[in-house]
Amino acid sequence: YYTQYSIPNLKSSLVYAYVSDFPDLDPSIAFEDEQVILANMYEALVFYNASNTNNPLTPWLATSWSHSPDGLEWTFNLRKGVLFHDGSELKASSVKSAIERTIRMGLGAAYIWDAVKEIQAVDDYTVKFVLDYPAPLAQIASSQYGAWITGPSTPSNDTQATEWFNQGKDSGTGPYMIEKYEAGFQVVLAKFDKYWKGWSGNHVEKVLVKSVRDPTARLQAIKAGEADITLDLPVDYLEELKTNENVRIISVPSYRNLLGMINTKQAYTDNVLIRQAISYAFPYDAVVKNVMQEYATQSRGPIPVGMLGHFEDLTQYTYNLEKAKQLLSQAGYPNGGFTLTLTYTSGDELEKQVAELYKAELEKLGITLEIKEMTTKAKYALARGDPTQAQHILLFYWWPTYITPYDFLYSLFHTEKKVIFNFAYYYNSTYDDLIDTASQLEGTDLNKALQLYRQAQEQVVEDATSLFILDMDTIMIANKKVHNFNPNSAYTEVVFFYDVWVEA
Amino acid sequence: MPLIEAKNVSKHYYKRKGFFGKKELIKAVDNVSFSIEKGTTLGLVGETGCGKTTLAKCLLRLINPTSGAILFKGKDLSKMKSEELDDYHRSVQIVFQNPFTSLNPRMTIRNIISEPIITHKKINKTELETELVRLLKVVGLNETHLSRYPHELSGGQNQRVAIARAIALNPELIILDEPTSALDVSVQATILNLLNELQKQFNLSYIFISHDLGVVRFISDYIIVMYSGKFVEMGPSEDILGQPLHPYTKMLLLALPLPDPKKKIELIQHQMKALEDWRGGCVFLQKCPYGMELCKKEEPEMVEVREKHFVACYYTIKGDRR
Amino acid sequence: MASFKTYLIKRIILALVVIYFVITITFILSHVVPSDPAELYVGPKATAEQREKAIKELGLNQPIYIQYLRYFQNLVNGDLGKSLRAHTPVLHDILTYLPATLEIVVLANIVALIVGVAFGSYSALKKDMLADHLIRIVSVGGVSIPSFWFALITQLVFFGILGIFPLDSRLSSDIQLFNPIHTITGFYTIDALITGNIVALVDSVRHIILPAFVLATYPIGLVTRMVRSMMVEVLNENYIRFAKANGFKDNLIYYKYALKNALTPALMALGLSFAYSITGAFLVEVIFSWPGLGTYTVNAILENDYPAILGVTIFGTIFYVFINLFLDILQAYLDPRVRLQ
Amino acid sequence: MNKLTLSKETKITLKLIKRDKLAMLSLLIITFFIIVSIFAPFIVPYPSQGEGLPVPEKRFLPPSFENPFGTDYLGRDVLSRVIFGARISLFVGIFVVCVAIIIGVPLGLIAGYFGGKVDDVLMRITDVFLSFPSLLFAIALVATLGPGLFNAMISLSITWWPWYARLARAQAVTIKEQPYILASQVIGVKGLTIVFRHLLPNALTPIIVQGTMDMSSAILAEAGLSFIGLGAQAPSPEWGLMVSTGRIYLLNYWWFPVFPGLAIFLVALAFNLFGDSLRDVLDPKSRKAGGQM
Amino acid sequence: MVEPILSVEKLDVSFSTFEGLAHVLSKVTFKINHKEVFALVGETGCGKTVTALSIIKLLPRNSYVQGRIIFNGRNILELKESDMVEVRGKSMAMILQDPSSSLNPMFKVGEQLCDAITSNDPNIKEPKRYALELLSKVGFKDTERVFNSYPNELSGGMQQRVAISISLTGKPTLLIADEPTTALDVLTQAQIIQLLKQVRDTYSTSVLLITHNLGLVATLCDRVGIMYFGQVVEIGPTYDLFYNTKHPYTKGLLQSLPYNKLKNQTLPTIPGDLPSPLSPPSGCRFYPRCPRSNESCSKDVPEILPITDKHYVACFNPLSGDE
Ligand SMILES: Nc1ncnc2c1ncn2[C@@H]1O[C@H](COP(=O)(O)OP(=O)(O)OP(=O)(O)O)[C@@H](O)[C@H]1O
Ligand SMILES: Nc1ncnc2c1ncn2[C@@H]1O[C@H](COP(=O)(O)OP(=O)(O)OP(=O)(O)O)[C@@H](O)[C@H]1O
Ligand SMILES: [Mg+2]
Ligand SMILES: [Mg+2]
Repeated sequence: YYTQYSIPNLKSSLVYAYVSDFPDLDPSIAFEDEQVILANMYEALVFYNASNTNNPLTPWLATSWSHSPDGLEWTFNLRKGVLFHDGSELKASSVKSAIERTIRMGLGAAYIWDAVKEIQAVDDYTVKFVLDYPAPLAQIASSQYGAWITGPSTPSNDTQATEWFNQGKDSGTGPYMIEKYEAGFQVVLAKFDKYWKGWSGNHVEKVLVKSVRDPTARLQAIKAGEADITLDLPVDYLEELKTNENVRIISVPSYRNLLGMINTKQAYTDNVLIRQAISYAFPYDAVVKNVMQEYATQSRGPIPVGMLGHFEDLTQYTYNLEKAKQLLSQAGYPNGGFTLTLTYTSGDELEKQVAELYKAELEKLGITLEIKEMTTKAKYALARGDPTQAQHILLFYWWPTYITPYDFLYSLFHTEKKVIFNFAYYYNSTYDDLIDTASQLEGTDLNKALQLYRQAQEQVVEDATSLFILDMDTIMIANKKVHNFNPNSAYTEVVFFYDVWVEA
Repeated sequence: MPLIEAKNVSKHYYKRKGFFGKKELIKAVDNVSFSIEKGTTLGLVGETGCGKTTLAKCLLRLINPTSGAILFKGKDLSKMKSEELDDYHRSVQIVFQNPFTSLNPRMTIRNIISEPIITHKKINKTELETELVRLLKVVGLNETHLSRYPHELSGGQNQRVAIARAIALNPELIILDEPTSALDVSVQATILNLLNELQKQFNLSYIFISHDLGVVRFISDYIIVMYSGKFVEMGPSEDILGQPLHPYTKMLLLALPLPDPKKKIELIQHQMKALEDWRGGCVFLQKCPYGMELCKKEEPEMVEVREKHFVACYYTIKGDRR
Repeated sequence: MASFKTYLIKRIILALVVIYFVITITFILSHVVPSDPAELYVGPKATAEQREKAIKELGLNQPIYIQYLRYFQNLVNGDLGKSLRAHTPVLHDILTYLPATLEIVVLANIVALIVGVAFGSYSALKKDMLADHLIRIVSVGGVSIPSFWFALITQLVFFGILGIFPLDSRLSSDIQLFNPIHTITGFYTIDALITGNIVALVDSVRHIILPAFVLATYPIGLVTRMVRSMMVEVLNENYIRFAKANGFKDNLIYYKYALKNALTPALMALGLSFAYSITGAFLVEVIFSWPGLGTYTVNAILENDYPAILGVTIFGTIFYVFINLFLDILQAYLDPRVRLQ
Repeated sequence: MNKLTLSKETKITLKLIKRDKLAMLSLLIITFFIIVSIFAPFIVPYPSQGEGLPVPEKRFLPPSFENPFGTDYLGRDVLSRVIFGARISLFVGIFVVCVAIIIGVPLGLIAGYFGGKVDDVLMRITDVFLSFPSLLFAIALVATLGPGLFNAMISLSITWWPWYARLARAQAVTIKEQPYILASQVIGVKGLTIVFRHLLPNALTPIIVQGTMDMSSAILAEAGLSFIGLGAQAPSPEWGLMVSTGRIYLLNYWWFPVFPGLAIFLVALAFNLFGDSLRDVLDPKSRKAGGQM
Repeated sequence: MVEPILSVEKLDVSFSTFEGLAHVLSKVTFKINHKEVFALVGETGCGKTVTALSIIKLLPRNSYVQGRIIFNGRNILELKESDMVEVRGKSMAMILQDPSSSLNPMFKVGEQLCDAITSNDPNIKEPKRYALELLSKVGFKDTERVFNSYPNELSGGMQQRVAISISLTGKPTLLIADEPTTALDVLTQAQIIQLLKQVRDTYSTSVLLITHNLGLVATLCDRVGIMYFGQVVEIGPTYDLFYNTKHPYTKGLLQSLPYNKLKNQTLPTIPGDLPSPLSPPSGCRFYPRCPRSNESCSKDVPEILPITDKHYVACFNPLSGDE
């Protein structure tokens, strides 16, 4: 009906129906879903190519890097001839001020630079980082949050800069610039003509990224060709989509897992036997098969599958009610007879279903599970209060900021003075030592580090500090006309538009 | 000693004129004095809105007069102790114009009549029941009416209920605020008969309010004519009807259509003078066919022109009779 | 008219008092609950220092009354605070989202006025006949139907089954990419019309029909019922009987005399429903992915963005209060009974 | 002694309602839902599923003889859950309206009857409450109290009572001028006794009408709150919540969101129709605007 | 004898109510002549208003009407609504009891008057001039100001004058006045009465005056009909009715008036209560309360028959002259 208009002379355009909006486009602060946009406008010194398992760290704005033996000094050599969107050239000073700004503002993912003591622009194309303690700086520099390099057009006043970015301005080196920004619901990106990799070959030249919260709407959009790529559809719809000739379902590890943190300080669950028992009572298979329709796998320990530090042969609890009963008897509760509480985030479909299924299983052990749906705020407020008054089990997801096991192992189970995310309230100094040492070795002796990480993981699994439920897949759905689309697990849900192209 | 005496009683209201208008002073009752003896009936006539009900409310202490004093058996109400006031409340009762609105539609006759009794006395059930039956009998009803609702009775019967409620506390004065004007002529007669009977039986005093001079004349010993918050004439009823003095009283009489074609009187052609500028002074000035300069300047006072017959009118007192 | 001024001043003072209370209540609400705005501000994975810094920046370390005074001071300066998520001024956000909401709300209420008055007066004239009963069911249905469910049903029917209307959003992707609407008023339909962007106009009209229709059901029901009952009442008034008895033309009686009397309360009802929909349309907006104030509110609720929630509450209330004020004055003007008494 | 005699108004009302087919129909629906919700555990096909027991292997079965309304995303019988949901919705309606009436009516009557300062203070307070867009206010309230059915009910009650205060006050102001009130005052009956003995029974009619209509508004409002996740929480079979959960399955498994919504619609419609008839019969003049979900 | 302008013959009206069929009017018969003021008197609820509404054909929908109402030679009851619209306002008009509710409060007096004028006589070119003329005819001096007033800016008496002026716009031959003065105070009542007489004289209009005020009848009317509970029991010239009363009900009514009686005298009353229209007594409706009733009264409805050539009575045992 309205096809009579002429499509402008573009090689290729693409519509990406994304699940949420992009609240803050300041690359130094953005910490939610903005990478979906930012990764196409900005670039980092290093690119993390997750599909290249052996050597994921790929030179990008930096062509090479090196570090001192003690791991306290890192030098990056910059690529020459890279232009910012305002036309100025990428220089060491920009790198320095970009990262310094991130650190100075201290918002979002700024803490990844925690080890950095000083940044020196050695010459126009060399940047040197001096660290307080050893850290894997190349990995950090490839982070999808807080590592974007901004150019000199960024306003010098930090707060004004934030406002500037949120008006839809940008100062990156990436292949796209914002053409139109309608906060909260969509962004139109257009190609940056002087992108350093050039525009010869097949590339998408104009992109519409819409935030479509409603999964039904995303499904309909992809079916009707209103969107070329989308993601995160209810698994129940995927069956139907598989038969659809026009679309392709791409599933990649997401580095995101679903955990059920068990309170080690509350009545009942302070007993490791009970923790193990309820770990055996979880219907892992039912969740993977029925709820997720196999678009996820049961976790093995805290590090998700596909990621650095994941071990496929780590111990794993299985659904085994016999074993659970046995453990309960050992703990002195052969017939259960107590109540546990579980909190989950309101509006989260998966958490809700998991909670309801788990409730039914625990019932069989004589344990009542009281499910509380709470907003994130309320959930965290409860969890960060007195552990002995808090929930028994807390469902939530974890995913890495930059690709290191330390991110999981530290945040989830490291001793904390004030509870932030260790909702197991697990305080174990041996464990703490293991991961702290591993972290410092990561940049210099990866193998040794991995070994320590493994030991630490075995410890928390043994102690049943959490239900290790699912390692999630990112399920992207793309029109078959979209070519060259290979999601990169290190950049959550990002579509690198420059890499793909769409048949007209 | 008069039973009740009112001295210079006034009641003023402020009322907003229109939605955005200014406040305006309404003198609902203005500086009136009268007294009533035990066992007599005082008739109060006047057109709608002249302040009859307001005066009644002042007497009942439902509202406080703006100024002036009301004496009950020689004692000032405003200086009475609460016990004496209780006594006063029992002694003065009221019967309203419309029996349907003066009885709570959701109460049975029993509850309506027992309300005054149980409010003032501790009384057991059987005593109450005998008392109720007695009261009903006095007003010409019987116990079959007790469990009915007001809407199940006729207007006349309801008015009898209202009267029963009023006499339940053995009052000395009953104020009758147009007790028959909502009733049919034939029913009106029965109520008037009942009132006369009760007065004889219990030596009651009445203040009988009406705008029907004919009815007032029939029942009253003494009549007050009221206009716009003021008394314009008062005196013994035969006097007032026989020899009306105030132009307003005369007009009331003339305008009152007597059902007697023999006396068919042509209505006086009281030409309305264009008196818009005639303000101040006498309240009746705007409608008065005999207005004089003097009337404009000063408010006439009540003057006793015959024995017990007062009038407030310059024209009557000293005017030249045209 | 001097007294009109006093009346106006009084009403405005009352409105200000109300607004003051709303602000205070919302402030209290946001401070009694166990919450950690700083946490939201810095994001879920922040360090302790980041948090400290945010607490200072948000003024959360100050005594509560200072925070309260600050809050007021800012409000007076038109500063509703900053969104915790987006770090943008809430007022700016609200103004960005407002046009989309206004567009459907205005359309829905215009539709409601037309349909409601037509239905209502027809129904009153045909009182107790079949048409009256049908209209009555429809209008009562209009106020009884859960809008969120009705929205889904219309999607199911008009998109899913019949396929004649788009599922949601304000424009198709293609239009967004290739025939974007140049924003002038923020009303897409109007902007498209002004700029002569016919393709976009057609597209935006197709998109607005379902949500506006769903949003209109409630006021349609409201207005229909109001007009009907007022008309029935008015038609029983003595002045209508008098007019009939003295040979006034039927058209005059029904469409001038009766309708004008019936219309004022209907307009009042509609005005309130309009003021209300500005924030009350959120269920419909969410379902139709309509990028308006309602969607913004729901997002804010889901994300616990409390400055945003409070901002919308305060904005919505001010809007509501002033429409109320306006309606009261309008009513006083329209109805000589009130004006002159 | 206290023979049950219905007042004239009641009799007329009953008669008129009997003649009004729509009113009878809506009364029938209301009664049906009330009975069904009282006996829910005994009449539903799968009581445990009604309360939330998942049956993962039976997910998304379309309506059939076994599951007349189909099954949901956890294989539960939708019919059973809808019937269980009736309990919640009716309870919410009754709770919210009753609390609102219990708070609002006495305040309104007292303000209206005594007038003066009492009136000024009470009515300014209600004015303030009435000037909030009620649903928005309720949302802000629940958002801070924390989501949950009880909090939702409390929030709705808090936003609702001023309507009753205003209504009751208007009633009181007219009724207190009635001669029968004056008569009682003359007799010497005390203020509060008059308020509750004379004013209350006579002021009740429009309040009942309003209450009936508000049952439906309250049910709708609560369903709306649950729909956006601020009301009842899973696995509660609350209707709004069920529609909300089922929403994403609308186009493929329509029965799951459609039936609970239909139930809300029916109940709300029934109460509104009934209230509408009552109003037509009793009280053509009372009117109220606002309150949309 | 000239043809009467209106002749009501055996008019029966009943209403279907939810309590049953209410037989409100029973065999109501009377005539109104040219340039005559005919009064219909009776107590509350006896059916005066229903009679008036039957004549102008504005009874509510739940009514059943039988009989004949001949107006200008046509049976009103057989006219279609569209024809009736041509009758109302033009040859027959009506004013109501309560002037304050007769005028639409939302419109200025002048606008309502002009609308009436254009409705009743589309040929009038300058409705405003005609309107001002009418206003001055009903006694206004400051017509321009009245024209631009809203009804509630006028007093009751002024409102009633305006109402009368509206009903005069079509120069009707019959003016029905349903208790036009009940709501007004005595002084104003007198003025309105005078105005009606004046209207009768200047417009040659017959007036059907409905009232329960016997006094007004005595003052103003040529002929009177007395109604009791849906039946017209006696019709006659005013004088005859008062001094040569034939019907026991009329007699009872007159005697129970307190005028001319002395205090302490017991007023004669009519015993018994009004019956219910749902189950009216068969035969003469007054017989249960009538001191003169005998058996035949309960069987047949007495027809209204002439006793003298102008005096009609519906009674099997009418009073003789000296009673
Ligand atoms: N509460 C009040 N506030 C303001 N004005 C009042 C109030 N009560 C009475 N008035 C005014 O006082 C005047 C006298 O009223 P009142 O009721 O006493 O008259 P009335 O003679 O009893 O009239 P009616 O014959 O209609 O009963 C009227 O103008 C009325 O408007
Ligand atoms: N629409 C109606 N439906 C049922 N009954 C009616 C209707 N209209 C009038 N009546 C009844 O008809 C009877 C006569 O009423 P009508 O109004 O003619 O009395 P009226 O003589 O005019 O009395 P009033 O002096 O009070 O005006 C009354 O008993 C009344 O209840
Ligand atoms: Mg009075
Ligand atoms: Mg009448």
